[in-house]
Order: sequence, then structure tokens, then C-alpha cells
Amino acid sequence: MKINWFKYSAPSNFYPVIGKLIPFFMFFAIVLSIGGLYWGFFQTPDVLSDQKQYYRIIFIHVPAAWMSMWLYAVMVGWAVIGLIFNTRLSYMMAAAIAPTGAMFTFLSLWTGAFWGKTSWGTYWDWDPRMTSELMLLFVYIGYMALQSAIDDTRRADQAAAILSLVGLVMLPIIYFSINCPNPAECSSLHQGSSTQQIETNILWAMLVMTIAFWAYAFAVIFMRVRNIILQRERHTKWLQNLTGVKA
Amino acid sequence: MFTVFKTILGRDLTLAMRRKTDILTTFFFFVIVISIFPLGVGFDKAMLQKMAPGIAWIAALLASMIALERLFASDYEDGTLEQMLLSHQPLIIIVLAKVFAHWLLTGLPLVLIAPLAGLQYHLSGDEVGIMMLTLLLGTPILSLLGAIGAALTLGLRGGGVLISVLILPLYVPILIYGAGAVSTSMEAGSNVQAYLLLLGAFLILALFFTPWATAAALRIASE
Amino acid sequence: MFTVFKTILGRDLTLAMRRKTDILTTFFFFVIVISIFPLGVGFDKAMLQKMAPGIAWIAALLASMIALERLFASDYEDGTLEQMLLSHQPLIIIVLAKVFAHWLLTGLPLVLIAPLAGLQYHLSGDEVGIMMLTLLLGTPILSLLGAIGAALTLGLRGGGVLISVLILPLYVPILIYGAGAVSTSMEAGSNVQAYLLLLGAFLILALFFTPWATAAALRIASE
Amino acid sequence: MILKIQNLSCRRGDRLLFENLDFQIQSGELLFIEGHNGCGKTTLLKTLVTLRRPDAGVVLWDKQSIFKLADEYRQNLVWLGHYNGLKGDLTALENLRIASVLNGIDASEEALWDALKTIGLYGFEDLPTTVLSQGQKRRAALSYLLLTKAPLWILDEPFSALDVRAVDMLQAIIAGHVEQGGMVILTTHQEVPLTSGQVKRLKLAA
Amino acid sequence: MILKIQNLSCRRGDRLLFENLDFQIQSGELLFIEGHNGCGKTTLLKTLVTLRRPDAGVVLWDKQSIFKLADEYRQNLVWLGHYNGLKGDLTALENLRIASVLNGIDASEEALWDALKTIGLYGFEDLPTTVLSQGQKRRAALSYLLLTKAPLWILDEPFSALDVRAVDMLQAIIAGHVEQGGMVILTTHQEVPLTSGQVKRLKLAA
Ligand code: HEM
Ligand SMILES: Nc1ncnc2c1ncn2[C@@H]1O[C@H](COP(=O)(O)OP(=O)(O)OP(=O)(O)O)[C@@H](O)[C@H]1O
Ligand SMILES: Nc1ncnc2c1ncn2[C@@H]1O[C@H](COP(=O)(O)OP(=O)(O)OP(=O)(O)O)[C@@H](O)[C@H]1O
Ligand SMILES: [Mg+2]
Ligand SMILES: [Mg+2]
Repeated sequence: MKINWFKYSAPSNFYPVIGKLIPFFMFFAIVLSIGGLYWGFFQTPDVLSDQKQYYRIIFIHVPAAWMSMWLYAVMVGWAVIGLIFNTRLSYMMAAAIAPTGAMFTFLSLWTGAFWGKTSWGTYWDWDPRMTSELMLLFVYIGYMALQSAIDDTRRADQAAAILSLVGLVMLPIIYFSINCPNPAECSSLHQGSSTQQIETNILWAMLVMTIAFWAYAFAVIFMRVRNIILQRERHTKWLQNLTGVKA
Repeated sequence: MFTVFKTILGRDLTLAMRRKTDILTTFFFFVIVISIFPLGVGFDKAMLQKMAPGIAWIAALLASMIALERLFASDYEDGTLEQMLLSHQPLIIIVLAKVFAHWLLTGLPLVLIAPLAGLQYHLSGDEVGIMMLTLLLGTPILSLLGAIGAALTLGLRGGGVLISVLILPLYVPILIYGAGAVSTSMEAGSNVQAYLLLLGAFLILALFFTPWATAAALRIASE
Repeated sequence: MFTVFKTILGRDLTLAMRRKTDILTTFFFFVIVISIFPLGVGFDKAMLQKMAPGIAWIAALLASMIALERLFASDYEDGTLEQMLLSHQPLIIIVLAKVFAHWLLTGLPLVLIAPLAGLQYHLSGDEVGIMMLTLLLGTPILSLLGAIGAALTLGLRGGGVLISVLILPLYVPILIYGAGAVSTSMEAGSNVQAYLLLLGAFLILALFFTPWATAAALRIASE
Repeated sequence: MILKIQNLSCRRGDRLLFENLDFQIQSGELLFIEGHNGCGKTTLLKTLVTLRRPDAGVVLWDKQSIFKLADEYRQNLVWLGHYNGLKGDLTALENLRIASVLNGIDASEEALWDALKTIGLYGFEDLPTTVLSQGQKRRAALSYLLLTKAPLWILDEPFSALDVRAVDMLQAIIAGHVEQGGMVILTTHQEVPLTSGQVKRLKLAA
Repeated sequence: MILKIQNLSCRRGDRLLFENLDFQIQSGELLFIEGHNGCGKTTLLKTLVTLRRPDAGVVLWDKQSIFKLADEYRQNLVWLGHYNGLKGDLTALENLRIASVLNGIDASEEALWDALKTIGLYGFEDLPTTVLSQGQKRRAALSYLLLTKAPLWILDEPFSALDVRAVDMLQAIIAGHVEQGGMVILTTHQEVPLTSGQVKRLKLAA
């Protein structure tokens, strides 16, 4: 099957298509998270090595942390496409992703903090990974702040795109933050991922939750993109025909 | 091309010299922040010693940042930036010259004055040496990164504070490794080299990539 | 006269609201500075606890100061300050309104967000309460004092950094008593009241005298 | 009401701009200040509005020094300089409203709208003035002239950036004010035929 | 050399400023852009100098898009906008020197002095431009026109703030440039009799 991608890069074509996809993704998000949480809560052992039941936060914490980084990468991807091809839609996508990315970042911080209270005895400590995750949140916020501080949409899009590109350095830093040049100095509380050793049940539940989060992300991002399109394209004929509202 | 670099550098330095206070102020800002800290946190010697690298670095970071706001803003307001954008000289060169001037005016004085901080916080000679070295490697990165923020927020109201929000998170890794190096050097048998290499690598990366981003941001801002 | 106060206050708040980021940025600046410190100085819990009041106060001070630069500068540049000086309304009222707006936008948010700092630095509920109280009393003084510096440096290049140099030393007493109150409250059987009374007295003094100085400085700057 | 300048001198840096200047202006008069670029017109006007102190001589308003009268004198004054005195982030309407309040004018919303309409900013009232064109900004600043009741207008190149129609309108406004017993002091490099009232000319030559 | 505008449209915010604009200008031609305040003259000029991107349409320099040519096109360009583009803390001489270097002109000290003398800033070269009068600042900015060899001049209200003598001089300079095969695009609200060469007029109406 041959799909004409350029056709869908026009907001006028993209708008109705994603309109149809939203309920679909929303449905998956709900079903999968219910399933994933059920699985995680009732099909996994109560006690994991020295940890108590609380470890089950992992089913939110880890997928959320992954999402925070993935969404950032995707956002930068759209921004770069925008900078290169100057397509309006890609900027809109990037702008729509930021709030969701920030939300997941916050979620991973939040859940991490609670887990930390039970596991390390403190809500917050200056573990490099936690700190760099916090900085990622600030980068997201900076992105949104910059975008909303500029009135001219085109300038706002491009400026925010450049910022996001620069902020990309945060990802490797988060990723490698467990390995620092001198382990004695910034010994991290986080250990390297032990996914190889943990029970497959836990792994599966985490994967399901990740897919659920993806579905949720698609749904909200599409909703937000539709709003942005409505707002930015209000002068265009296709939209005026569609909504019957004259701007 | 080198003439352009020299001219712009000369221009920015002359501008700073015309107001002699300009150079002195960054300097004093640094000194004051450093002197104020013990007032806020107490005079415990061991604690001060431990805090010294962090505070010196944070003061450097804030001093550099505060001066950043004017890096392009004044050129933007009086229309000279427009003229630079329209000159057919490579914008990257112009950006590099301006950033270099900024560093000479804000970064270098901090490096030179670091021993004073060392004195106030009871650091040993070696530690002061490491501190100067890390500042020497690190402050240009601050200027280079900060230039992006300055260019992005050009002409926005409250740009100054916005720069901080955009740039501080990016400064964090520099801060960690910069201050980390000095802290590490305080421990016996420690290996500072890894930190310095990392900072050096960051500097080279920044030198290559940030001018592009800044130039692009400037073009966007002028629209 | 009250209408004038209200109008100017409304004006400055509207200006800030137009750029929603403006309010958020001071806020984030504070948050970021607070979050950055431990990175520089290490994560030792007892030490952090001890440093908390000092750092919160210094962050408040820097946040307030950075925003200060624009207090009159933007009015000066677009000529609206000239118009204010030529209106026959008492300049003191106009100054007070502008300073109050500045405090609402930079001081108050810091008071409200102080608990977060408390959390990050492992403070107890009582200590956080005292910290909020001292910030509530102290930040208006920062705004009032800072306004003088902002007026004096009007129209000078590098004004921002110059303000810091003029004003930071004046901030020092506030800082000492503000941070001192919180530190004292950490010790058992301590008496914080004296500190609070002092801060209160400073506030009243500042409220009475600084607007005159600021108004006079503005008249001089416009010449 | 009479504004009297006696023996006024002004120097900037090493340069003596003017010396022993004497003139006066009273109700129903219009005074053109002429002179080439840099001869000191703006400096003179800034002195007349108390933004600068003269190096010698006095400026009297009804026999009292304007610097002594201070706010009492400023009450009678409208000043428009090279800058427009607009906040870029506020709309023309908001700017006008603030200017009115600052000068104790109790203008109704309607009066504000009317002023903007007359000056030709209809449809632009709700844009932040920063996005307006150069001429539109100037118009927004001038709209205040339609509201004020102050007798003495001091305008520094009010016609700059205005298009032909706006120049005509501003002329009519100024002429009207003079006719009703106001006083206007202005500078301009553009030739404009201001005919009504009694036009005085003062040539500054450095 | 020919600058060709095809089908150009520009919108600012909600407002369509102009649409489907077509015109061209070549060696030895002068183009007046006319129109009332806020009709989009400045916006058009900024587009022609690549400071803004058009919302539709193309601008061609010798058949190639100016945005593609970028620096190659800017080499042929002089732009003077509402702002003077002077650093207030530097003198007129230093400003002029920097402008020359930035544009790759290898002007001798003497040539710089001559330019300033011709433009009427003799005796003011060593003052920081911030203390110059409005008109003197404009002159300082215009002095660059005497040095440049770029063929295409785009000037936004170059006559503003100038006194009568300076207006005449600038007219002569522009006329001279056109006669020697240059191209000039300018806007102005002041009537000035520019006669030499072939004068085109473009009326923008919004
Ligand atoms: C990008 C950021 C993050 C990632 C990728 C991440 C990932 C992970 C992973 C994979 C685990 C499981 C470790 C294992 O398999 O043993 C984990 C555990 C944990 N995480 Fe995170 N995390 C991130 C951020 C945070 C933050 C910001 C916090 C706290 C505020 C936090 C708190 C915790 C805690 C308390 C545990 C349990 C560790 C233990 O008990 O061993 N994490 N994280
Ligand atoms: N510090 C100084 N040293 C020497 N001369 C100065 C100084 N400050 C200002 N001047 C001169 O004072 C004059 C100021 O003139 P002013 O602005 O009043 O002129 P103007 O008549 O309004 O001119 P324009 O028609 O161009 O607006 C200028 O010639 C300027 O060069
Ligand atoms: N964001 C916006 N929303 C609506 N209109 C805008 C926006 N930005 C600019 N405009 C309008 O675009 C026009 C800009 O015009 P421009 O500055 O090009 O005018 P001009 O022809 O140069 O006028 P002048 O003769 O006054 O200099 C103005 O009418 C302005 O109100
Ligand atoms: Mg003048
Ligand atoms: Mg214009």
C-alpha cells in the first residue's frame, strides 16, 4: 500500500484523520492501563527481595520515566522536521507533545519521590538521575514558557524548536547519570536496570503499562493538536467550511 | 573574516570600556555573592570548606547569566543587530566574537579572582589551582550556552528572567562536573583528571555547536 | 490619589499578565536556584538542613534583584517614565504602586513557594512557617530598597549588574536577620521574636523613607 | 496665563547651545521653534517642561519659576517628545486610559474610544501598540491631545512619521486648540501651513 | 541586476496587509512605496531585505530567490530602517568604521572622515552618538550611504528628522546613486522632488 505522506502533512487532511483515531487510542489507554495495573498488582509477588509491596509503584514510575525521555526525543524529532521542511504541522505536533512530556516527567518524579520515601527513607535526595530528571522537567517548562512568551507563532515555533534541540543533551546525561566519573563521589541511589533478573510477570506488566501510556499520549496529543489547528488555522477556508464559523 | 572577528570583538570591548563600571560590576557581583554566603549559612570552617567549590561555581554561573541578558539585547534595541544580520559576513563569526567578548568581560575576571574565594573559604593552594582550571574550562561553556538563551529571548519582556529558566538547567551538568572536580580534589588519592577531560570535551562540543544554534536563533528573533 | 495608585498597580500587573511567563519565571528562577545548590555543595543531609535558610534567602534576594532591573528601565526606554514625571500626581504614590506591583510579582510568589524549599532541604513544619514569615516581612524591604538602585542606575549601560553592586550590600542586614531567624528557630528554646520584630521595624522604616529616595533618583535620572 | 523665558542659556558638554534667549507666549499663541539639526530645539523644550534644568536664566509661568511651581505648573502641561511614551504591551486604549488617569482627567470609556476613532486608530484599539506601525504609534500618542484640558502643549516634531491625512488632522487639532485660547510650542522640519491664531517663530541658531 | 517581486502576500496577526503584489525594479530605477500609516510599507521593505519571510509569493534577485541566495544577495544591499542602527556609546566615526568592516568595505580613515564631513557632522565625530540630536543621529546613519558600493538601497523614511538642508543633500545623494545605475526603494510621507532617473511609484492600499 502506498500512502501519500505529504497529503497528511497538511493540517486540513490531518485534522479529520486524527479525529477518528482519538477514541481508538483512548480506548486502548484505558483498557491497557486497567489490565496492566491489575496484572501488576495481583499477579506479581508481594515481596521483592528486600522491598515491600510498595515496589509496585514501579509499574507507573518506570514507564513514566521512559515516556518522559521518549516523548522528548519525539518532540525534538518533530521540531527538527519543522526546522528543515518548514511544515506547520510538525511544529504543532511538537507544541502538543510538550505538556504531556512534562506531565510524565512530573509523574516519574512524583512516584519516584514516594517510592524513595519507602525505599530510601527520603522523598528527595540529590541522586544524579533524580536531579537530571528534574532538569528535564525544567527544560520542558522552559520550552513551553518560551513558546508562550512569543506572540508571533512562527517565531515561537522556531525558537522553541532550537531550544528543544539544545535541551537534547539532557537525555544522554539522564541515561548515563548512573555512571559518573568517580563512583565514590556521586554514588547514585539508582542502580543500573536489573530488568534481566526480575520476574517476567513484572516485566510484562511494565511493558503493558508502557503501551498504555503510549496510547494515552497519542490520544491527548492528538486532541491538543486539533485544538492548536483550530486556533492557528482559523483564517483558512477549509476550517471555516468545516466549522461554519467565520473568523 | 578575521577582520570581522577582530572588529566585533574590539567593538564590544570598547563599549564595555566606555563604561568602566561594566567590567567592575561582574567582578563585584561575584565577590559580593561569595562574601554574602557565609552570612547566610554560618561560619563553620569545615562546612565552608566543603561548600566552597559549589558556591564559587554558582556565583560564577549567576554572574555570567546576569550579564548575558545584555549580550544581544542592546544591539537588538538600537537596530545594530539588524545591520549585523544583513551584513554578508558569516553570522557565526560575529556570534563567536560577541561571545568571546562576553567571556573576556565576565568569565575571565572570575577565573582570576578565584584565589580570593579560596582564601575566604580556607582552601589549600592545590584546590585553588583546580578551581581556577575548572573555571577556565567551564566559564566559556557558560557563555556559549547562555548566548543561545539570550538570542532566543531577544525582545521578549522579562527576557532576563526567562533566560535563566531556559539556560540554568543546561548549566547544571557543567556545574556538577566543575564543582565536582574541586570537591574531589579535596579527597586524598582522588582522580580529578576525568572531570577535567569531561569539561574539556563539553567545551569543544559547545564551541562547535552552540554558535550555529545562536545564529539561527538570532535570525528567528529578528523576524 | 488612590485612583492613581490603583491605575499604576493595575498597569504593571496587566503588563505582567500579558506575558504569563513573567510571573512564572521569577518563580522558576527561585526553584531552580534552590534545586541547583545541593548539586554544587553536596548532598549531606545535616549540612543541607543547616544551609537551607541561607540559601532560600539568597535565592529570594537574587530573584528579586534580577527582576528589579526592569522595574523602571522599560518605562524609561519607551518614554512613559517621562510622562509619569510630568503628570502632576505625587511621584511617591507612583513609585509605591510600582514597587508594590514588583513585590506582588516577585516577592509574594517566593513566600508561597517556600514550603517546597523546605521539603527539598529537609526542614520541619515549624521551620518552614518561620521561613515564610521572614520572607513575608523581608521581601518587601528588598523591593523597596532595590527600587532606589534601579532608579539610580537608570539609563546606564550594564545597569543590571550595577544595581547588584549598589544594592547587595544594603540587602545584607535583611539577609542576616531573615536567615538568622530561621536558623535560630532550629535550635531548641530559642527566641525568634526579636528577629521578627527587627525585620518588621526595617520594613516600616523602608516603607517611609525609600520612596522619597527613589522619587528623587528618578527625577535626577530623567535629566 | 503666560510663559516667559528670560535670559535662558543652555550648554551640553563643551558646546554652548544657546544663550540669553528671551521670549514669551500667552493664550491663543502658537510658537514655532526653528533651527537646523542639533541646534538645541529639543534641549530647549525639555527645559520648558522641567525635564532639564537651564544653565542660566529663568522660565516663568505667571511670574513664578516653573521649577518652584513644580507639580502646579505641570498640571498645565502636555509634553510629547521624540519618544511616544506608549507601553508596547498595552493596547492604544489602555495607554490612553492610563495617561488620562495620570493627569487627573476623568474621561469616560466613550470619550476614550472617540479620541482613538478620531485619530484614525479605529480597528486597532485592541492591538498591543508594539505591533502598530511607526505612524500608528505616533497617532496613539497624539490621541491624548484630544482629551486633555491643559492649556500649554509642548510638542517636539509631532508630525514625524505621520501620513498626509494625519498631518492635516493634527494641524486642525492644534489650530483648534490655539483658537480656543490654548498655547502651543512646537518644532518641526516639515513645512506645514498653520494659519489660524497668531503664529510666532523663534529661530535658534548655533 | 533586477529585483522582481511576484505574487507577494503578507499578513500580520489577523490582518492581511497586501496580497498578490507584483513589481520589479532594475538598474537606474527609483521606486517610491506610498501608502497611509499602517498599510504595510515597512513590512514590505523588511521582507525585501530578508528580515521577514513572506506568507506567500517570491522575491527574486536575478531570477533566484533572495532567501536562497542569502548572504550572496545581502552583499548587494543597504538597509536603513526606522532605527538608526548606531551604538550610542560609540562615536559616529567608530560606528561608521564598524559598518564598513561588517560589509567588507575597505575604507581609509580619510574616506570615513570625508563621509562624516559631507553629511554635516564635522565637529561631532568624536561625541558618543547617544548625545547627538535626533537629526544628527539620522545623519550619522546615512553617512554609510556615501561609502557603500552596494547597488540596491532600501530606505524606510530616510528623510525623517532631517532638517531642510539635510533633506536636499540626501536627495542629491540618492539621485546620484540612481544615475550611476543603482537602484533605490524608499518610503516617505514627506513630498520630495526626486526627479532624475526613472521614478516608479507603488501605491499600497490596505
Ligand atoms: C529518567 C528518570 C528515571 C528512570 C529512567 C528511572 C528508572 C528506574 C528504574 C528502571 C528503576 C528500577 C530499578 C531496578 O530495576 O532495580 C527505578 C527505581 C527507583 N526509582 Fe527511578 N527512574 C527515574 C527517575 C527517578 C526519580 C526522579 C526518582 C525520585 C524522585 C526515582 C526514584 C526511584 C526509586 C525510589 C526506585 C527504587 C529503587 C530501589 O529501591 O532500588 N526515580 N527507577
Ligand atoms: N555631552 C555633550 N557634549 C557636546 N555636545 C553635546 C552633548 N550633549 C548634547 N550635545 C549637543 O547638543 C545638541 C542637542 O541638540 P538637540 O537634541 O536639542 O537638537 P535639536 O535642535 O532637537 O535637533 P534635531 O532637529 O536634530 O532634533 C546636539 O548638537 C548635541 O551634539
Ligand atoms: N500581530 C498583529 N495583528 C494585527 N495587525 C498587526 C500585527 N502586527 C502588525 N500589524 C499591523 O501591520 C501593519 C504594519 O504596518 P507597517 O509597519 O508595515 O506600516 P507602514 O506602512 O510602515 O506604516 P507607517 O507609515 O506608519 O510606518 C500595521 O497596520 C499593524 O497594525
Ligand atoms: Mg530634536
Ligand atoms: Mg513604517
